Amino acid sequence: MLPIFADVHDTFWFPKQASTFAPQVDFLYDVILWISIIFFIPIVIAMVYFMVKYRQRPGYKGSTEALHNTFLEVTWSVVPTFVVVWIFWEGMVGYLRMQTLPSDTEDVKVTAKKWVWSFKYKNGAESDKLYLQVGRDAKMIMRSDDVLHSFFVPAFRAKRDIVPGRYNYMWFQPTVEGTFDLFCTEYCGDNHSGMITKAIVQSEEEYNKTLALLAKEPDDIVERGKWLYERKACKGCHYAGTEGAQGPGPSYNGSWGKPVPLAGGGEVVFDENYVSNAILNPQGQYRKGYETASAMPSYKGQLKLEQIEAITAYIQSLQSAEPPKK
Amino acid sequence: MSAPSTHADHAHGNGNEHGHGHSGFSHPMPIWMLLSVFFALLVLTVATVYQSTFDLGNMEIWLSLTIATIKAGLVIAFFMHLVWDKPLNAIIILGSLIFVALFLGFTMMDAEGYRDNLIMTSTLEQSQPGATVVEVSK
Amino acid sequence: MSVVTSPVTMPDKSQDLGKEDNYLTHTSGFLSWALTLDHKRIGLMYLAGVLTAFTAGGILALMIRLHLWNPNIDKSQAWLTNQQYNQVFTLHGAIMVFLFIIPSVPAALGNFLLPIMLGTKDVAFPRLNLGSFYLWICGAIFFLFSLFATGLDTGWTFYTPYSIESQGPVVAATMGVFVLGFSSIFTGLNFIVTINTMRPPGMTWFRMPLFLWATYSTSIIQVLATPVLGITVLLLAAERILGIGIFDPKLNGDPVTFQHFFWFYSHPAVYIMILPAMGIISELMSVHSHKGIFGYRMIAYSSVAIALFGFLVWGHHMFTSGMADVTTIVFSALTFTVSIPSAIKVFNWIGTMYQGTVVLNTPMLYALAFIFLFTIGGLTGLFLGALSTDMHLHDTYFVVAHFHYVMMGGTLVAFLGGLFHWWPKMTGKMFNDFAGIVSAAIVFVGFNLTFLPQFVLGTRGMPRRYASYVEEFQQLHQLSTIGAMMLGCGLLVAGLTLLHSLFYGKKAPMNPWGGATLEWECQTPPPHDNFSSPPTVGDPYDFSGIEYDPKSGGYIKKKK
Amino acid sequence: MTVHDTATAHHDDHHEHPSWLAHHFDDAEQQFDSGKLGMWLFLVTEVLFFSGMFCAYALYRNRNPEVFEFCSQFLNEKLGAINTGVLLFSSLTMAWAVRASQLKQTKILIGMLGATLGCAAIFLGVKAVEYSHKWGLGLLPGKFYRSQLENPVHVDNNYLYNLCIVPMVMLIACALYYVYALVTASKFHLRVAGPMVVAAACFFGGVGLGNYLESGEGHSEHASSGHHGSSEHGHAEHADGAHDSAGHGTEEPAKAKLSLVSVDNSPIHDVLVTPAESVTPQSNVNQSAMAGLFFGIYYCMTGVHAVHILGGMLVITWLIVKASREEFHSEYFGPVDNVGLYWHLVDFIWIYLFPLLYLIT
Repeated sequence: MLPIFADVHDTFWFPKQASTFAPQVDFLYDVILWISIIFFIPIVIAMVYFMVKYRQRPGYKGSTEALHNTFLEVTWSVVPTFVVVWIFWEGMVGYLRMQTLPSDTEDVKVTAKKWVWSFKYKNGAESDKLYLQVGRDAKMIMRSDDVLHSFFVPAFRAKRDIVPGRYNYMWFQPTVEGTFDLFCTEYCGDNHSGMITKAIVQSEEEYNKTLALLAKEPDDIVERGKWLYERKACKGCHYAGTEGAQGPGPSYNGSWGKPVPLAGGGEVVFDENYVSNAILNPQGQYRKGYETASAMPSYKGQLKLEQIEAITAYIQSLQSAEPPKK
Repeated sequence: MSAPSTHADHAHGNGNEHGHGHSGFSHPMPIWMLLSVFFALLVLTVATVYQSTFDLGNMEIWLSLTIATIKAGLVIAFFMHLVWDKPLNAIIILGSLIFVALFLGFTMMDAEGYRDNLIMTSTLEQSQPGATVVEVSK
Repeated sequence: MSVVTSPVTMPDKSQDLGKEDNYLTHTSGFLSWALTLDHKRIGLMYLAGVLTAFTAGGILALMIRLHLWNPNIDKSQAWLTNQQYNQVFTLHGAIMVFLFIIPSVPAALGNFLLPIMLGTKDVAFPRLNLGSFYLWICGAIFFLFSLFATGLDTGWTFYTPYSIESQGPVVAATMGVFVLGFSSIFTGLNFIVTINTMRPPGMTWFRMPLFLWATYSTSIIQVLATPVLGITVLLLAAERILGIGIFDPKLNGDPVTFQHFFWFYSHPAVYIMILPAMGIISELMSVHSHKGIFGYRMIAYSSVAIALFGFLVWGHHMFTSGMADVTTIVFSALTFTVSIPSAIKVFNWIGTMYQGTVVLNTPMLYALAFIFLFTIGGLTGLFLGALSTDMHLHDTYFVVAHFHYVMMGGTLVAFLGGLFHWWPKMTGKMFNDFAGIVSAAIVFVGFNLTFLPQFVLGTRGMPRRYASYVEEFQQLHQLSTIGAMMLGCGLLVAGLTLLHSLFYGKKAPMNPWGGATLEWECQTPPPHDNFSSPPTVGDPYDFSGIEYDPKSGGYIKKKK
Repeated sequence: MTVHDTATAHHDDHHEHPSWLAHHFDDAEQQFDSGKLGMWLFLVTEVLFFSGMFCAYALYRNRNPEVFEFCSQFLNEKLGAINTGVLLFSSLTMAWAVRASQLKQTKILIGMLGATLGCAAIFLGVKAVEYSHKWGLGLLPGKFYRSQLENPVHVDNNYLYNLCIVPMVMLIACALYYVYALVTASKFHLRVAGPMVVAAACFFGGVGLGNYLESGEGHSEHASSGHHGSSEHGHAEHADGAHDSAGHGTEEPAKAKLSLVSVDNSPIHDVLVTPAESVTPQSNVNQSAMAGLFFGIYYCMTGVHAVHILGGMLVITWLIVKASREEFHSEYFGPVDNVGLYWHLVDFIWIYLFPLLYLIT
């Protein structure tokens, strides 16, 4: 009877319950919902009933006397007080459970950057999707490189802001294998709504396999370029797909080898030289039409020469595609 | 609060001929009182400067704040003649301090609570727009 | 200052149109309005201003809803770009909060009503009052500038560090907020002084209409909380111009501190918005039920209690921002304390109808809609106040729906109800009641259709401020958009009803609804000086002896 | 803010309204009470307004006490103390002015208001010296912070001259006004112009005083000063080339790499500095993310306070005009009283600012 909205399955009302927190949160949600209904229905009934019963009509004359009933007033002040005290208590207990870190956890370093997620695992692997092991407590060690972000997986009923200048922590234990949406819920600029990724919950065996795979840089130069593209926050601004999606920065597609106009006037050929300049020293290399985009950080010292070459190779591999229209 | 204002026939018919006659609400402060408050304030200022020359550790800030509060109290009570003012005005200004305390208290309490999570930036590149740095070796 | 020439003594029942002397016809010419010190004219100018702002904010809201008709995953198909969308929701929020809701009831209706209800000639500082109005205009100009300049995209909350590095005209917007803050402070200050020192003989605290209690409580918040907003936006501007570092993590500043500063004002500001609305409802419920208000003292005390408790709960906007656990828990506990006085008011309003004579006209229907919507808004607050559920619901559409139920379903609906209620007094014209009822019905249905689906969106995990969304949410979004269109139509009908009445409305009687507060003993529209002699103050909720008079079309007081 | 001296001498009420009583008030006392209550409420908003900055101060001092200790030594506590005295004295004259207005002693009233105005100008003059001195040293807020500690610094202080331009214009304007008053021999204009000339001149008195204390005296003492307040006068910055290694025992000048920093928004200041990394214990503190934050708070607090002083000077001038017309008497002194309250509040804020900023050891 109690769970009219929440369910272990993906219902119309709630996402799937996929962590140990979910049943607790949903339970409290349902209780509050019932309490609300129990208060709301009589209020509306009384309102409608009085509206009809005491409506102005010929031959009816209501009283004008101001009423005041101490017993009633005390009752409807005190009863809700007890109710909200209970709600507070339950909420606090649930919250403390979320805040108390278990001792043995799988740690993931989460870095949020405009508008990409990056997850680093114990073995040095790095990914832009969050991989988790089912039934194992996972701890997120989160920091932001620029502005406020917020980590939210609805199926886990878990959320925490990521504040620049400090570490924020959270933990949860996924209980169901599958793929779940991971949102950024704190407004972070142009592409805030694009800062979505997936939390993928896998069995122990699969999880370890994934991590091992992620830890290895691909051998093929184009593959490696793509691998870096996904990991070095290029993906947040520069799109590489063909579906016509556009980010704040120019797309990687097309125009390879052709001259492109610069924001400061003049043209430059879109070639290896330009790509490496634009990566190492983005200021002054902005393409025309992209001046207003939030400034791209310099990658000087963050990328090795051969890594830049790999990215260049990757960009080159995309040249056949038509450039999307801005 | 405005109880006295309701007696409508307040004598103020010829406003320009008041001279030294005081109506109910003007209370000129005696000069000796003004001067003595001022000298008390000066003495306290000297005291607060003097105490800063000793190394008192953590006590120092509390001591200087205490002296400042005494001074502020003197200013409020006498110069702003709150002691002779309507109680409402005193309640208002002192009440506001409660809200200040609330504001400071909660914010400080919270900042103290998450202090360990902070990442202090200890070295930053000192970039200043418009400044050119020329290195000169000695 | 030609406005303050000596008023003609009013003939008591002057019926000759055109020759009548009231505050509207007292003097004429543009300057007689622009430099007026008359609280009624200032109130009317505020009314025109806030309604314009509301229209602008409303159009932006419809743009948001239309944009969200599609998931917009494919950006080339989207109506607005992400940047445009961000600017639209920012300005929607900022305009609605700072230019509309905060000044709506206190500055527009309050200015008009407060001195009349109190039985005085004007507010204590008429020039300051005019000054607040011009500060409001000045703030509006700053906002207009933000609208037409490169585009403000920080969200109305100006959270750092995004607001430090955003390209938008943040400094102009913060200056706008600063100036509007002072407009609000001066209004509040004026009202407190007026109520404290200028009550006429017989007007004791407990003979004040509840609207005045609500306005008084609001004013306390305005005076105490708004300065903190002032310093916050000033520091933010300094942060952008000088890089002082207080809120900038790059300089070891702390963004969470900004949130504390901001919400220390902005949470009490929520009560600046809702308290006067509650005051209006108290008036409307009793007048249109022709019945003394149930539990006058409880309502009066609960207004003050809400105002004071409102200062203790700002942290509940920051439950997920990484506050310390202790603070989080304390704030959660305090949050629930506010729910009690609000609940008391709802029960009292319903109790007022009991055994009364309920007239279901436009203002009353808006008031009843308010109770329905506000109750939903209040109850959904419980989900957000409880910590563990808030972890899931924070910054989702659940929050969006919750505060729209309170701010819009609450304040806006009450404002409309109040506007219809006092419209005859303000303009001297009766509106078409049927059209008003139709508008109330459309607004009610449209509102629920817009925001009920958003609760579900929120529980399913749809985050706020998303220009594009996961496709599974589309149906609910479309439902919400349809509702928003309907809501827009309802508001249009309401607006047209009022406009129509200005030109074709019947002349309003002195007391069209049978109210017992002082404004109904005043001429319609009120004369320049409100009362030529101090009015006799009685019980504001004593409806005995007030009876309908078919001759004048209004109510008159029969001598007992 | 203050009660209206509304000139609307109309009324058809039962009793006569004198010109100084606004039409919507019943009597003088109601008007006075309203004005006063309004003023106290305004002061409440001021208190809360400043509380934001005090909150920031408390927060960051609590977080990085060493930064505050380090930076406080750059503030000249003598100048702070002098300014405290000046403001206290102005409070005295203001309170006296209120008394004079109640007793209708017009001459004393104008004198006291003029004295208050003059004190405010002295305060700002000293402040100008303090600010310009710090700007010259690169002790700027936040990201503009460029201080290079107690190394040989050559300050060519043009900022002070720039800051003096507006007061100079004011002084000339006031002097011209005074001449005009002399020529027309108008009692009213003379009464107004006199205090204004004195006040404008006081600004330069303040500048002179500040300069004397800042450069003349500090000079001989700072050579022996360490950093952590071990010495009485911790402001150990400017000096001429002779002092270069005196305050800095740990460093050998020969090893120092000197940089030439030129800031291009004003005539070039050549500041000889050492790179931050060669400075040992303070290197963490002496950077924009640390000391810059302190100076951010310092400039905000003192700057906003100075703006309040300016505002106060404006309203005091207005009072002088009204007083010269002999408008005040025992039934109508609200404006003086209320401006007085405001002025005391400005003093009140400074009473806290002084120990909190200047006297950290």
